[in-house]
Amino acid sequence: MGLNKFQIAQRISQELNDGDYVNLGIGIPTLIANYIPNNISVIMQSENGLLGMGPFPKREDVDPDLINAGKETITTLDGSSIFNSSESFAMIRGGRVNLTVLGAMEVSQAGDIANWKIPGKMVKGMGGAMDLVASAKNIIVAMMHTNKKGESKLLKKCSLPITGINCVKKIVTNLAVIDIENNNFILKEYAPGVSVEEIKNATEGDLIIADSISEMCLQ
Amino acid sequence: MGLNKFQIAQRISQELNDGDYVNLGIGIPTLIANYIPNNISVIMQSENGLLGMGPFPKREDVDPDLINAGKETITTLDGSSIFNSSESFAMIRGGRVNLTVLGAMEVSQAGDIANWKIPGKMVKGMGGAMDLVASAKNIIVAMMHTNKKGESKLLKKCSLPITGINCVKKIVTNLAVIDIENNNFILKEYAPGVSVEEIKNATEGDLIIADSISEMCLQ
Amino acid sequence: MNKLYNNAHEAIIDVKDNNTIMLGGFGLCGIPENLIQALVKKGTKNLTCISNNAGVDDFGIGLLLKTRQVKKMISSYVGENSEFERQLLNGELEVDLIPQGTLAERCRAAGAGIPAFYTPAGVGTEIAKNKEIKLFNGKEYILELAFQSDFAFIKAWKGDALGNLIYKGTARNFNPMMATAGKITIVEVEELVPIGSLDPNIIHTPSIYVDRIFEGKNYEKRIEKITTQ
Amino acid sequence: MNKLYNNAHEAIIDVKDNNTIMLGGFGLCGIPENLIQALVKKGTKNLTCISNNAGVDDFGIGLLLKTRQVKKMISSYVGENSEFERQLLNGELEVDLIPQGTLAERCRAAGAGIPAFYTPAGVGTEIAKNKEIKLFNGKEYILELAFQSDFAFIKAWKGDALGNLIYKGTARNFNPMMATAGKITIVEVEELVPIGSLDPNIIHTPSIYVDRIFEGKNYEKRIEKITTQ
Repeated sequence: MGLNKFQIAQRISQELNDGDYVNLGIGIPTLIANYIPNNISVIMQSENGLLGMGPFPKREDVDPDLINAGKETITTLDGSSIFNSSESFAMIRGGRVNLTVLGAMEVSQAGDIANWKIPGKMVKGMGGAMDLVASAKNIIVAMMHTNKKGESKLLKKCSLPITGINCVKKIVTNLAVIDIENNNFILKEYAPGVSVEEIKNATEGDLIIADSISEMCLQ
Repeated sequence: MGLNKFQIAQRISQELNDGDYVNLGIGIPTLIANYIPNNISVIMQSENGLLGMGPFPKREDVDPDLINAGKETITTLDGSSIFNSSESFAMIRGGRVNLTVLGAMEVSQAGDIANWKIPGKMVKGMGGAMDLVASAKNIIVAMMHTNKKGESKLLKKCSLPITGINCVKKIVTNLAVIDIENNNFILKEYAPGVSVEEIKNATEGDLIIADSISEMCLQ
Repeated sequence: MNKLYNNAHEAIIDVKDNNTIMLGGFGLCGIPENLIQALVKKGTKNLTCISNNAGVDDFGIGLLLKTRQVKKMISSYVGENSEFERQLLNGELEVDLIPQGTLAERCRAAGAGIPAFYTPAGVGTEIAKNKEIKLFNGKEYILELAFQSDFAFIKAWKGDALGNLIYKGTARNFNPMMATAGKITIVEVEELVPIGSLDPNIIHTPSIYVDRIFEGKNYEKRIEKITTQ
Repeated sequence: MNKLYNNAHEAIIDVKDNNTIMLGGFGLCGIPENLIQALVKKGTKNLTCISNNAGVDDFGIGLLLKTRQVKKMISSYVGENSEFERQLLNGELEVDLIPQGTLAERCRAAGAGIPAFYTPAGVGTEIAKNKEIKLFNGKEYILELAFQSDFAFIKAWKGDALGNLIYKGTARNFNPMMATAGKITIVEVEELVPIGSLDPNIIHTPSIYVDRIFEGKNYEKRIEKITTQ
């Protein structure tokens, strides 16, 4: 129902501004790079130590010494720079990254995010996520509205161990674009073919319908 | 009486070990570079951001972008490296500099050093001295035994604002080589032609004569 | 003073059981392949390893997990290793998971003589438990301590016999900070170059941090996720 | 987004009275000559300047002291400037003297989102007065805070229009840390080079830190102490 993951990425790409330095998490966020509007230029930061990340390489250009934070082979663009991990997180904590897009298992209406641990089940670690959410000026979450069991991922309070508090500003799901303000989810846009009622039913947290609500535009 | 400043530098050069990374302060310490024994190799650190400092340049090689911490033009040797001020003091605080030689206005028998300020008179600042004395494993002070008024600079307690506490391990003056141990000055060597009595008279702090006392050897 | 060693085996001769070792690398990129293999061969036990990741089942730090040489891992992300996950869920392995930026900064602090620093990463999460919290400009920060380690195992691209190093691409990652942080820092390089052949202006790791260096052999440089257009 | 400016005057258009400005350089080496001269011409007053030194009487920050534009200097060593010493002893100038490594680290912390850190420099001295002291492994350390500044004035050797920078020789000094630390970072370069002409592996300051950049003119590069063999 609603958008597929490519369309979620496409919708989020509209939030990019010319000149933005952007960190895209693993999963749906990575796909955003494919939808950057032609009239703007953004610079991708990869927290393993690269600014100015380019597209995936051609087969003959694969370099084991050039990967992204998802451990995938990548390329560099003109004007890129490489640095160590301490410098990479210095620029993240220092607030120089304008926009961070992450996946999440849960988001609360206070803007808390949980995406690193399922007690007793999954022990992969937080990677750079805790530093990113504690520091970024603007954090957008890209995720499906509900989990595989059909349960809402937009909650009054997170049930899983959280990654960061009061940090998520906007959520783009397969169903909706939702802002977080004053401890409420604010429904701003619905996906084509999705009703407000359906979004309400899929949202466990308090949902306020914005006056300016509209259908998502995907060009 | 006793050694001149070149001879003080010459005596201190005997304290260098092969492979040492050494930071030499302004004044007499700088002269030590001229007396490094031929059979060892030491690497000079300049806290403005250079490891592997070479001799002063020939006139035609002067480069305004290459100075030492005393603001003098210098050269680099093969195997040198240049870095920023934060990295420079990282290696200093991190204890990687094996030996620091500094000038001083006063040294106490506890190993306290005063060399940065005369209240109401001199306001030049501490530069890197406070970081150096707080961090270096081995600190040698190079100075004249008495000040211009003939007063001892080796004191029970420093009268001037101190630069660091319990840090000086050895003092080489125009009169003597003195170690600091257990809150005492230990007289280890006397300059040629200088009597123990003369050194006692020029030392305000508690002076113990080492069993192994000998005349300084300047080759 | 000679820092030059013939190979990894000679360079790690004094690594002992129960030592703490930092290992550079991000995923399998920029890991000290020769040193890890030598450590497997040496069989040193009960090691604490500080490394951003734990390798994969049959490469990188994964090799040390397989042989049960690791008592504790200190990492930020360990998702690519099923043997790791098995040992952890069975309680056979201690694990300390740390935010990646905090991991990097605790290495940097160790090398820089900074015993502790404040960071916003992890405020309000279980990471903050039992740690000192302090307000600066109205925002909460966590006090984090510098690491202590007996050895740092570093992989660089080029290096000279004095220990000056440069890294290539994103194989740099944790290597430069860890190189500053080991009580003894051991470096393997792909290419040992003559002293004086590296431009002083582009050295990534100054020689002062390096205690031992050797030219590594047979680099596999395995890629975790070959992704192409 | 365009970061490229025509000259220093345009680049500092919004610098205001009472602002705090970081200025790169060690002595007169690596100082932002064009930006200082533009600031003298602009006449902005009551400035707080964070810089390792205060220039000499007729060059560098000395020019701003002469015109009485500086309210306060935050430095580690100010011994080469007699006008400075006169203003200070007469109580016309506030001065905060800080250990050089602490000065560097407070700049680095500001850029790195680290609000505070512990350092051994100054323990037991008047520098430690009214500061928090804490024991780590039985040794005392002082808590020092990150700087806050409105602008950073940076001098680099080469830079591109995105703001990637490399420095030359010891003219690097405080410039890289200060470049990370300004709310607005303004850079003058000796040579503006095309985007893509700098090797990503040897960039000293990544573009993300730079807000404005221009090619400087007429560098004097005065030497304080020409010393030859």
